[in-house]
Amino acid sequence: MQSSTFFTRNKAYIFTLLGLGLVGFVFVGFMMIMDWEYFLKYPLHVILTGDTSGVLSEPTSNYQAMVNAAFGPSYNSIAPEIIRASNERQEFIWWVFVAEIAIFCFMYAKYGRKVAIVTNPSDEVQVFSIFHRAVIWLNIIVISALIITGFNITWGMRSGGGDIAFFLRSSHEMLGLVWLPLWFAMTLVAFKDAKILFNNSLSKKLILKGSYSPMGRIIFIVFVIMGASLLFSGITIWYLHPDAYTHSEFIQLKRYLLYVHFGASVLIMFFLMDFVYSVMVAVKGNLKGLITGKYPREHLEQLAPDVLKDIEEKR
Amino acid sequence: MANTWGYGAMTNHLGDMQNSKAIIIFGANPASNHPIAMQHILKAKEQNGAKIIVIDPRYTKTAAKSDIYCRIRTGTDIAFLYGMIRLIRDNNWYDKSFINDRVYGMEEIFKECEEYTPEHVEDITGCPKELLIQAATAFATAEPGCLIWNQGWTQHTVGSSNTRLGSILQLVLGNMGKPGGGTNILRGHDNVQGSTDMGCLSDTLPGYYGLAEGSWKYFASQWKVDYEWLKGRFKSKEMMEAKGFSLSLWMNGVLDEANAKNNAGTPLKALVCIGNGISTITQTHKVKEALDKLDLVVFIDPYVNDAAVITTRDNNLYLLPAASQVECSGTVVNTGRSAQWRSKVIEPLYEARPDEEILFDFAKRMGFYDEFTAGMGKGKDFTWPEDATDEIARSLKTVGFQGRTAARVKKHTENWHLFDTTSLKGRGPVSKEYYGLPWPCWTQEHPGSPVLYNINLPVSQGGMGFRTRFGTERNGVSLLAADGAAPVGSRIKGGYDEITSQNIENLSGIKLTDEEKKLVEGKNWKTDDSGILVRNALKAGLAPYGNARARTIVWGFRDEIPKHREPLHSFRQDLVKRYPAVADIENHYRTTVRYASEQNAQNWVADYPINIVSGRVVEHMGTGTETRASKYLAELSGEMYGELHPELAAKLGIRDGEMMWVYGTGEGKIKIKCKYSYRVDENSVFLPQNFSGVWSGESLESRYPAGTAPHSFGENSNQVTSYGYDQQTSCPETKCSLVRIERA
Amino acid sequence: MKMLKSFGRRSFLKMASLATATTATSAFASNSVLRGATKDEIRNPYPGSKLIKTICTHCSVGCGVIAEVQNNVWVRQEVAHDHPISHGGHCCKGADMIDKVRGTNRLKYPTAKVNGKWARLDWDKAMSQISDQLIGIREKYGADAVQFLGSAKCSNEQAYYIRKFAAMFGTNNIDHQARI
Amino acid sequence: MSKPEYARMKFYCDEDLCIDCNGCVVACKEAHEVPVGINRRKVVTINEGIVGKEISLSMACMHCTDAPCQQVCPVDCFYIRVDGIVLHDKDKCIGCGYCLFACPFGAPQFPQDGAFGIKGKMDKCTMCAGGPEETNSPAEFNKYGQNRIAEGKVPMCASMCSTKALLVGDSTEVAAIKTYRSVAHGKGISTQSYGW
Repeated sequence: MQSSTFFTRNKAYIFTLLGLGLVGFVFVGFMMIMDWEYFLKYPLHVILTGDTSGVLSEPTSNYQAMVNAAFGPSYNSIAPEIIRASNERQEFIWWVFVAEIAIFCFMYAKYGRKVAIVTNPSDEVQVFSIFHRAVIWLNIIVISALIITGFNITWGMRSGGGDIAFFLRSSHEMLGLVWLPLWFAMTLVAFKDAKILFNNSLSKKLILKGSYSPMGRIIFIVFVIMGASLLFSGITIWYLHPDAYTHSEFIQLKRYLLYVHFGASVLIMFFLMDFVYSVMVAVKGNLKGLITGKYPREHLEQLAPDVLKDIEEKR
Repeated sequence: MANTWGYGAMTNHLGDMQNSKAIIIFGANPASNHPIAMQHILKAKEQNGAKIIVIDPRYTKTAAKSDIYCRIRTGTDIAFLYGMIRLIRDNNWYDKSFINDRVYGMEEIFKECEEYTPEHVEDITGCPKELLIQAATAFATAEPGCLIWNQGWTQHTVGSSNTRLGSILQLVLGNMGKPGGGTNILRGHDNVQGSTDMGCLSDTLPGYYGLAEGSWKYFASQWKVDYEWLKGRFKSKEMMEAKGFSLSLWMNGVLDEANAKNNAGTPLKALVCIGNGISTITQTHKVKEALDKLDLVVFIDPYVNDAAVITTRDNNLYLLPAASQVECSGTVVNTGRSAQWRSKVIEPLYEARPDEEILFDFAKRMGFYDEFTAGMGKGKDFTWPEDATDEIARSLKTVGFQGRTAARVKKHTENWHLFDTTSLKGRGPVSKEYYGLPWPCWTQEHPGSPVLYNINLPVSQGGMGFRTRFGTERNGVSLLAADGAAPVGSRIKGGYDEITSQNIENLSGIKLTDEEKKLVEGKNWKTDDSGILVRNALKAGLAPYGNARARTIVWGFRDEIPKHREPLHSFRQDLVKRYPAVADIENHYRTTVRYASEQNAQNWVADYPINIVSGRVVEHMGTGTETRASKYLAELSGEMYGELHPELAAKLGIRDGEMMWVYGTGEGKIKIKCKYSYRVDENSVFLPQNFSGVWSGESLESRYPAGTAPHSFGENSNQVTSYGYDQQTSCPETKCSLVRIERA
Repeated sequence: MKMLKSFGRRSFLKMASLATATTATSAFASNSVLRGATKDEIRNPYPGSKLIKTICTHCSVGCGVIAEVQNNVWVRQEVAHDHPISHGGHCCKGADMIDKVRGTNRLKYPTAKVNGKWARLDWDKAMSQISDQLIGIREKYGADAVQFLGSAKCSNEQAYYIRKFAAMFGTNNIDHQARI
Repeated sequence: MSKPEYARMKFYCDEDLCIDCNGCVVACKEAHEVPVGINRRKVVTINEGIVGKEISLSMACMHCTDAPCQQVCPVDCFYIRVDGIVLHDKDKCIGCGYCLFACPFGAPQFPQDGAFGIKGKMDKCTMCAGGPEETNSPAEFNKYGQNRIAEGKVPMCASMCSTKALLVGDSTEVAAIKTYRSVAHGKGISTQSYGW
């Protein structure tokens, strides 16, 4: 009984972990050529010693020392994966999203959309303040732009390069910078679990109403962690501007971070699509709510009682 | 150098180093300062199997290519050399017949070297005796071996002794006068050999004629002016024949009124500086004071001279834009004595004018333009620079410039593809001539002399013995070469005096006609405009300057034979007593210079415990006025630094990349970046000397006239180099200094 | 999987393999057959330019420099492969010779400091001001009150005339960089 | 099947001879008027100052046969000439920097010229062979520098190498020179100069 409730309560987490574990296992075990030991040791080395050069052990030969100094060490650890990642992205990553969309189509066909029965449309409740809406919509716009400009890079083959692609590429960096405060605001605003810890007027005002379902919490956590990784890796790569003389000291860090950037972008996009599906497609009425900030009371009563409860409590 | 065997110049040439079997690079860093010389050195190493021995306080880029590297303390070169000579003597490696035939006074040297046992040398220099023995063995047993040095030897209080002893080492081994041997001094600037030959010096007229009355008379006739007029230009005949202030000491003529008595009773009031980076000499803060005090300062440079921004004077400071070297033409002489024609590439840019036009203009305004240009012999319709080249060729007989006319030098440079590298020999239209007519080039037909003092060639093909310059005998011992030691084809098989009108018939066996006799009456080979003496000497296979012995003893010098003397600011105070500096010298280039009193003034090393090793970086030249103005070079080497051994830095608590204050024994101090490096030893700091534009932590960038600031700035290392000048030549001591370093 | 293999083979021995890597040369080479260069492909970028042989101005080695000049503009520094001393070699300073005319921070016109400010002068004014002062100092203190400093960076002819100038000015206070 | 024998252009730097004079670096920059901050070529020194162990080496694009930059470029701007010179098309380049991540030698360079330090279009050693523009046209010069190969001249860096450490040319020729140098070691001076 106990275990059964545990399972049902945490079904979403367990399935997500299992799914990620399975995909990760297949990915790491069969589809990658990265030196994982190096991949794990390297960040520890950077954190402990502050040395980004990637030379984890003293060179044993003159030749090795020269390679380290001239080109950066351990090319075989990360670089081939970078080469392959971008190669394969061009050809295969497409299918990841196709598959996800296929799943959504299946779910839509099976479960359809949830629709609230609204009898009194004029009885509306203010759910999102202007600030909330601004943060949410700006995030939506900037993330979409980031996705477009990001894919402009990895799928450059389709555009064939040129000035437009160059402009989009350089805006990716700018947009990333713009997204930094937005991501931070979103992280604050959507930290619904914080209400367990603090329950003061400020947190009530700032944080979105309601509480998380397990899946929602997973998406939130992914958004926060992957967003942080994306921002950190992206801005660091950008900041560590290539320079011939410092190349060997930083190139391994840059390769590492580029890998993190790739990985994080895939994960965050996967879960964001999930989120978009669950908010926009699976439930009707959210789009209007996000624009006006108001929902009919009956909608909330039927589909989001936690939000209503929150709002009521505040009063 | 000149006082050992006649001429002070690189005896062989760059390509000739390929013939060596062992090369000592002592106090030089060609990899940074003369990278193209390294081409020849490395070729000798690789293809000729030459051993490269580098002796230097710092593990330089040159040392990185060496077979044997000896790290010595700065200023102990003489001890090391004596150590080598002692080993050579004890092992009988010396060339007995060479010493017997062509050298005077070697016994004294062999006596002096007695105390320099390997253990003692190790104590003085800090170089392990095993390395000394290895180096001496490798060099002495190689046939032939050449010795390369540079400012690492000359810029010392005992710089002149260093160079003399280097020459003596080559004499001991009989390496002189043969391809692949010799003493190869890598000179600094592009035309330093030429400018020195031209006598841009305070102690001599052009061609090393000296300042005696006869020399002035000779030059008055060459310049086609009246001797009395020329004498009238000077304050007095005494001042005319007295050495002037040297580059390293002139500021004392401004600052120290006591020196006025040596300078016709007047302190210096004006400075006219033509293309000279005066901040590269020691004690730059004194230079600044002097510049501030003068009435008039004129800089004539293509770039803004950094001294112009160092000084804080407000008026009477003029900067005249000179055309750069590529905007005017003329001959330049490289370190191997080869003349090359530097053609004008483009017309002068902006409002720049070539140096000579500025000088002509000054001469016009001061009323001696006609006299100034009379020497070219064409009146007002001369062609610059060809006529001046020919004038020089006519005048400079001592160094054999007679053959170096504009037409011949141009022909060589235009046909440079026809010359061989290792021998400099030409082909086709320039066959039998050597590239650039390395002096002495006695006549218009003479091919030039790529290897000095080579007696295996006839004089007419570039052979010669040592110069008879110091008389023919001393204390009853002949100074002339022994029988059998004369250039091939010489009529006289032994030594002989320099050629004069008296001995020409006797020596050459050629009877002069009465007419000829009249022409050469009272003349000698140095002053004979008709060329008869030189021509006839060559016909008989005689070198015009005679054939003598090289001497190891220089009478009249403060050290008759080279002696080790501890630097004025010695790191080893315990050795000072045993090897003290010479007594103070009055009127040394019109200045009183302190030696012993400076050395004993205090226990320097107690307050200033770190030794300076100074040098250049490959990207910059001199003060870097030209090179720091280049954006690419400034990018490669953009800031001043001091190389510290990590151990020493750790003791001082300075991290890599942090700023530190360096205090000199004078008043100067500089704030520079610390760079960890294993190139220097644990007691030293390496300071590159190519920076300027920052003054004790304060940037001078804003003081440049608009749009003329260079791309990189740095502290000038010579603010902290110590007091000290060569005891003969007053060359500044930039190499042995002590400093104190503190974290900034 | 094919891709994996190709990366596995990709060792770091690029440097060492340079001399021997003559295999697999045309893996990426196109299939086009050799052909002669078209006229367009070999055209001279600087038509009508002439080559001037000159000498590097930095150190005393005396490396050869070939300057390609078009309409009195130094357009390109060429390589003096056949120079007997340098064989075309240059250090970074010599390779940068052309910067003497490309650099923009040369001193462009006579300049003087007047009351602490830099002021532009014309040549005539500058020369007359300086010579008047030099003559004045010469008369008042004697010629030995002037120090001349020559240069080891100018040509023989210039150096000779600088020495001559000092002599005719009436002083031996003339020196340059070389001392021994 | 017989294929025509193409030259395979290669750089080779002899670490026994390289003295870290940076001549190649500046020669390259002056020849192509490369902006400050872009180093198509660089000299690295290892074990600096450690007696007997110091080595210098001049590095640039090594013009790999299976160039990883070409494999990763998302817009396929690289092309490899028949003689093995790896070139790229700046009109296509979007400045993403993947080539830099992939390159084992650190050859690709990115000018930091835009606002906020935006990476410009990639620039790298062309072995003095220009780019896809009309040969020796001003457009080609502005983007890629001189096209000395088309003029029949040796690339600037190698020809100005002070000690002739840096060699360039058909790989078999370069190998022959290096072999000669090793074999002729200590046998006396027999050639006029090094490496020509």
